[in-house]
Amino acid sequence: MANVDRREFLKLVGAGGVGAGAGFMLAESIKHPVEYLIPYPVPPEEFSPGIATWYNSVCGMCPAGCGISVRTREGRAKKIEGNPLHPVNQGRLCALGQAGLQVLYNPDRLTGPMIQSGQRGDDKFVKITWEDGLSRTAERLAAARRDGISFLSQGVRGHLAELFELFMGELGSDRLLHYDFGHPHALYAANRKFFGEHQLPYYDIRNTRYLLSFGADYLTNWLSPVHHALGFGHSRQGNDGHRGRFVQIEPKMSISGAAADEWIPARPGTEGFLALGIAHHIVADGRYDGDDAGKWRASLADWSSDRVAGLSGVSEETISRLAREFAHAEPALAIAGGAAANHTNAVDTLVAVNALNYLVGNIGKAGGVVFNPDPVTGGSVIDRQANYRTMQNLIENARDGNIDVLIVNNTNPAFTLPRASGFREALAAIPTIVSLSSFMDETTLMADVLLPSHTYLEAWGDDMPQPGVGFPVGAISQPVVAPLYNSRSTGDIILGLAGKLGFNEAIPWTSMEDFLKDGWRQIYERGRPESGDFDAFWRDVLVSGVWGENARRDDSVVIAPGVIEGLAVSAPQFSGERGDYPFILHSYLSTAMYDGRGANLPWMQELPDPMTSIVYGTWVEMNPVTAKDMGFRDGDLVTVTSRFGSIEAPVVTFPAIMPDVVAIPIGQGHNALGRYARNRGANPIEILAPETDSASGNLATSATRVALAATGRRAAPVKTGGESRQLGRGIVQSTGGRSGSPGHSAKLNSIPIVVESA
Amino acid sequence: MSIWDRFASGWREFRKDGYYEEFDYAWTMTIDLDRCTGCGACVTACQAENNIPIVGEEQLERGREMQWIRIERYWEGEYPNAKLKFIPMLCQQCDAAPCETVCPVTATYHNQDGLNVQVYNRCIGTRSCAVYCPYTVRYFNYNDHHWDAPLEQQLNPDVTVREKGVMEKCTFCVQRIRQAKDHAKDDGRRRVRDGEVQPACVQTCPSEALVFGDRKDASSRVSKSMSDARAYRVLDELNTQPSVVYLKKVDADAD
Amino acid sequence: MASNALGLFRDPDSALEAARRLKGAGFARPELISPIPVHGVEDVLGPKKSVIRRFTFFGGLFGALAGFALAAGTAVLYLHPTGGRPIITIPPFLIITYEMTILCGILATVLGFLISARFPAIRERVYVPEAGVDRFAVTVDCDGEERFRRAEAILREAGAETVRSISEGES
Amino acid sequence: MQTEERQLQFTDIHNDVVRSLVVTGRKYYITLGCAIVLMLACFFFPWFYQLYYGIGAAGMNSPTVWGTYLASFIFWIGLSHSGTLLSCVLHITNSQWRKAMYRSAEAMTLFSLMVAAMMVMVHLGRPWFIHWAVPYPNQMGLWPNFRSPLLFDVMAITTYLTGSSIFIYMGSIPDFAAVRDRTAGWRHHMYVLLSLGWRGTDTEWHRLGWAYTFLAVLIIPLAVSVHSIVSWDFAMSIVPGLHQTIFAPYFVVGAIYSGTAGIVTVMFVLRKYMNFEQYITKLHFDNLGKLLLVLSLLWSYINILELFTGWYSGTSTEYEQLKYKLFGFYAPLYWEMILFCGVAPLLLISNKFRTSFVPMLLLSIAINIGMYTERFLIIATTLSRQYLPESWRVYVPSLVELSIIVGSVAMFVTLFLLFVKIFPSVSIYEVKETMKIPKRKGIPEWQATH
Repeated sequence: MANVDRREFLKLVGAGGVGAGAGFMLAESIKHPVEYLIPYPVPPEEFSPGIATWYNSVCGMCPAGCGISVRTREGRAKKIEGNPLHPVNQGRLCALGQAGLQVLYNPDRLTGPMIQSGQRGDDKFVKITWEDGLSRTAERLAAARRDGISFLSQGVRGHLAELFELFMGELGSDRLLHYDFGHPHALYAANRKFFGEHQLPYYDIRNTRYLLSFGADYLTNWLSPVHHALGFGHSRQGNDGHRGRFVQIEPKMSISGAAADEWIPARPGTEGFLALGIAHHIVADGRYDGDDAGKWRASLADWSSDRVAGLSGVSEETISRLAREFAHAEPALAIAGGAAANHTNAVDTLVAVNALNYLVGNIGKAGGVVFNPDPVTGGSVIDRQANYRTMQNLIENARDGNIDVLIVNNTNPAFTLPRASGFREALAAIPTIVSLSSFMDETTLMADVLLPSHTYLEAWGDDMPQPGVGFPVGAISQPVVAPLYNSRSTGDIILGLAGKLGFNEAIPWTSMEDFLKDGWRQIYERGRPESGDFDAFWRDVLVSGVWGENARRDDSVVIAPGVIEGLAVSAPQFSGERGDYPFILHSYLSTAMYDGRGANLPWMQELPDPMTSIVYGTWVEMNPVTAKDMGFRDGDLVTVTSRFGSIEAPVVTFPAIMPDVVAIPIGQGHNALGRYARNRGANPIEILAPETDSASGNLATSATRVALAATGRRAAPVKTGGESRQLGRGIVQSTGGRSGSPGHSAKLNSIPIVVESA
Repeated sequence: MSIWDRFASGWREFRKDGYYEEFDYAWTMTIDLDRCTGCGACVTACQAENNIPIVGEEQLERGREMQWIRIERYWEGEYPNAKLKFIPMLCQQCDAAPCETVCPVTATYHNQDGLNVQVYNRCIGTRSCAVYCPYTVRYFNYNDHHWDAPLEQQLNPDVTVREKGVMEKCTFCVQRIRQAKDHAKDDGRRRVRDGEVQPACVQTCPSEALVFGDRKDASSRVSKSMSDARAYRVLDELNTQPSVVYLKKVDADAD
Repeated sequence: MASNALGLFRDPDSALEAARRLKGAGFARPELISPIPVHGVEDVLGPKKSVIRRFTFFGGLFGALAGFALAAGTAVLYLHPTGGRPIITIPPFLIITYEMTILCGILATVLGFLISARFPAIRERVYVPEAGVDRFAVTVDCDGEERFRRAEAILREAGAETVRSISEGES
Repeated sequence: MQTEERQLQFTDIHNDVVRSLVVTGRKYYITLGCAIVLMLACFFFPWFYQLYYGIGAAGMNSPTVWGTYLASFIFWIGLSHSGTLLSCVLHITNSQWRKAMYRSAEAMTLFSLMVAAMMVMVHLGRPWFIHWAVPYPNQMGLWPNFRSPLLFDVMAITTYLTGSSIFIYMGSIPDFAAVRDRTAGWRHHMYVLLSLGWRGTDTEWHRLGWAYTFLAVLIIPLAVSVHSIVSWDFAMSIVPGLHQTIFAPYFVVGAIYSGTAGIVTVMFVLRKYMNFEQYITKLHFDNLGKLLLVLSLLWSYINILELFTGWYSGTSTEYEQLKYKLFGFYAPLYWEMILFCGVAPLLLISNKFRTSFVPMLLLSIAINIGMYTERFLIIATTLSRQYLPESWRVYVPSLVELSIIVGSVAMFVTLFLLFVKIFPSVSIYEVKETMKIPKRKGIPEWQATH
């Protein structure tokens, strides 16, 4: 029950066929756009000055993998919009995605290969040629021990991931890691544990009537925000007759919490108990009548709501009401993420939440949990995803001098790993660090060789969104403008290195484009081609920007053995004594900057935080009452101290946060990454305790206790908003209960996917 | 046609109130507050489409933000029953716009699409329109803005870059409307098809809270959603007759 | 060449007295030159009608019409619908009309003054600087020696300190 | 009617005034120099900087897009008000005590109007296009918007400027003539031109009298309309706190109030530094004092009324507005205004106070400070509390703004100093009229009756 059903979707793909040749003709049209206002003395025929050309591609700003259509004029990218044909975002796009243009045109991009000329970290580099850079790197690689080579990449999927596999395979090292701060390790682990599922399922928010979200900020950064927002909108007003109900359980109100009908603060880390409590109710009330009901009743016996109420601080009535509503509503869906998935008991919690879904029988149903088939390619990436434990392992190896060469690709652990992990120190122990990053970020600052890669708008690539939308989807990302600088696409760099190292028989390709084409030829073949022409297929995929296949999973529910018996949630562990560190630190991915990658984009810096309207900078959200008790006023600069360090940020009183929780957005506090990001705000990750969730090895980012101390200074954050109360002026009006509004499910778009050409 | 004929015909025709309500289009936007999540995608989309300058921290600190569409947020209640409600605020394209009457040089007036247009080249910067606008959605260029190279390559060639001393505001992406009309003309159509044109904010809104269209066309989506029981206008009591219609947020637990 | 008899007096009454007598003696209208407006001139030399009021009135009238024409007329010629108001918007246009009325009224008054008082003076006329300070002068133009002596006599009799003969052209 | 210690003769006033024009002491040049330097340094330099940088040089923000520039504009317009207006009223009511002071009062009108016009230029975002506010045929197919209160301003102020300059000029023609006869060289030529060949014949006096009266009659309603229109710039908006019917009378009263205070100040200065002790006397201060007292009471009444309507409306917008004005960020300024314009003037009840010069001077200055504050508050408090609370923001004037305020005063002083050297700053012939007119023995003094 995905958002786009097969017929509709294939129709869309077909529709994309109009005006074939977008990416195809691109090869000729790639010129350097800077010299002339209309940079084509002899323009290629599909370019007519003054007429926009749209290219479909894939958004590279976050792991959601939305399809984008980029509007170009005279060879320059002007606007990014969602690709209406792409089932994930269906023409829509988030703020971060919009800002992709400022990644492309960022004034602080690395303009060509360089080598470290001074000490590491003091930002002294000299330009070299690609030839030079590649051969240097190749030498080091050749000289390195086989497993002394580590490749640390941002989470990539599709054929680029496969290329990495091949390359590392040839090098004979198994240290290929994909590292993303926000990667939902616990979620994967929980699903593996509960369903024995390798892939994440598709959470069908669109068709659900009741969403119970345990801390998952599904509208901002959880899995696939834009897709969820689409679903949210539709569930709210899209279905005639009834309106979906949304309940958010989290210690600090997130955007999803604000959007929800009900926001329930529960003690951090006790979400799992709550889930079990609700499950207990459902079973106890006999709402579940599966043949294994007995087993459930047994294992849930000691999670009576009074006990859970005591643990979680949520009243019994609320728990029982939630249980009733959840069981009543059909379909109902429970999801968990964010803080709930970042405690030391995360996996237990998520398993318990899965249990809820199981008990209301929404598995494989519309508006429930729909299993995804394996992605067409690059599925193995999931096992390569580095969690905190893996990184720790890498760090130890580095310290022990087992790592000779580290290749970093556009990921920034120096920023997204806690100080306590000792990553920066470990880097010092690595003889050679090669960075493929397009920006001078904290990690790249430590690198010896810089081989800057293209931004996603200049490079060839493809992407198979994970979690998918219930059926295999692939999208090709094509260059929409000529490369601005002397950079190369990651794929080409790898291929270049492979060439230098003489892996020619295993990796014969000379360009990422060829590699990609070969890869897609296989996809084309498995699709039992009607039209026997690959090039036509290739063009169509390029033009429509997306490819899909009607292969679905059967909806038979497989629940891993022993799960029901083993159902239990351990108490969350916190680093630091309550006495010394009275507050629990709730650090969350910022709306604008995600995990900090958006900090160098002026648009994102100036996008007011929706909840506080703050721009530029970091702040500490506190409950007004607590702040009053501690004598803090808005704008007082305080030091937030954990056992592992301290940062400074101004206090912002926030009406919807638990009294013993302080929240700090992640994303600021860079000491590199260009003029817009540098020396601005503070980075809460730095002071996180290295607590992990034993079951998934995931960093328990919400498991740190902190203490607040006044500095006596004031540093009121810059806000765009003034008074935030309506004073009875009826600006935001609301109507009670059921509104008989005729919904309108929107499928329209204003983007002509037409290339003005013959 | 002599000046006197013009005068005579003009006199006959234009003595009556609001005569220009008989214009070709009446572009309208509805904003479903029950769908709006406050994510801010519309804000960035607008910045990208309309060459809205990067103001910089120092200027923002002095209260000179430039966001033709902004997300206003209003808290209700206290912990633990605190509620946060978002409302996107943009130029309401009022039919009885206070800002229009006050401009001494007619730099802002009503065009034949029922749009409240701002003529940057004509503006002399009295800023009175901003004072008269009850929605405070007019933004003034307090200084010349610049883009660090090569950021300026992103600038939309269909939209001007405003100089210092000029007032600016949301235009409903008039450049897109023009384009759509040209397309329609090329296809030999008299009118623009519903949904053929969307402002950047509407186009990108992830939860599809924004709907745009011509309310003169009764079958258009915007007309339908205007007829929704939840439809209301902000500060309606001022009788500015906005072309932006909001749909009330649904408070599920109230009635 | 016409010559004038001019008598200087210390006080306005004597001057008026002199003027009255001159008039009685059949001299063409004598002229009184004084540092301040002397009251009661009318009863001596007969009332004066001023045309200025007409200037003011018609000027104002013209201004009113012109003002409304300016506002309403051009509003129709240059169509700039604003704020849902009708193109011919009476109340604000009345304000324009009002201002224009006064403006033209003032200008017309000035014009009237200049014309009726024959300003600015092109050719030089009979004048004595003392009359600008604290003396009151009475002039009457008299052609011929004998008529001058007659006037002089009357002036002296009325108490003139000095009597001069001034011919137009010097001053 | 003036100090009795010595019988003044026509020649005295004559000589005094002429001396005030031709004999120029060192003190004068020093003052003038300082004024000009101050004007250049504090007005033109910051202004040129602002032209280069943009209005951002000032402290305004969104939504408080108006600031001290407009406040100064209203202030100067207001100051311009009692000059000509007062002089006209007194001329028509034919009161004697006016005659010694009205010339300089009118001059005040003229120059404060000029400064006000400058403030408009400073206020504009793109002053180099100000001519677009003037209706002139053009190829752009564009035309000023006659529905705009700002354009009413343009019309009204143009008219007012024309009117009052003509009025002051026409009143001085006889004096120009008088001075003409006593000067030589370039001054002589200048006055020859200015006096249009005035002789002082009975006809000329008669015509002048009529024209002058007509002008007075025309200018009184004009002056009233001018400040009403200025008030409509605000009152015609729908901003809570501005959208009030009382605004027109409020502004007019305020204008005359500050203007009268201004006259007191100027009188004092003239009296002291141009040695017009005999002509500008206690009497003038006494009468002006009475006038001030009445005006201050009127002013206070309207203020109370304003608060009341705000409170009585009961709407959130007006109510917040009110609270903000009384207790908000700008509250200290508000109370300062009340003190200076509402409370302090009550001293004028005592004759002794009215007839003592220095206290009157101080009071008049205090009143004008208070009135400036009023104008500032009218803008700042309302605009920073608009309809949407989310857009609320406080506005603090920048250095540039403050310096331009100082500079504008300097500009006014400069103009005035130049004026006193060109125009007879005390009307010679009208003072003469008030003097004892030489009489012929045995004739009833029917002159004395007027």
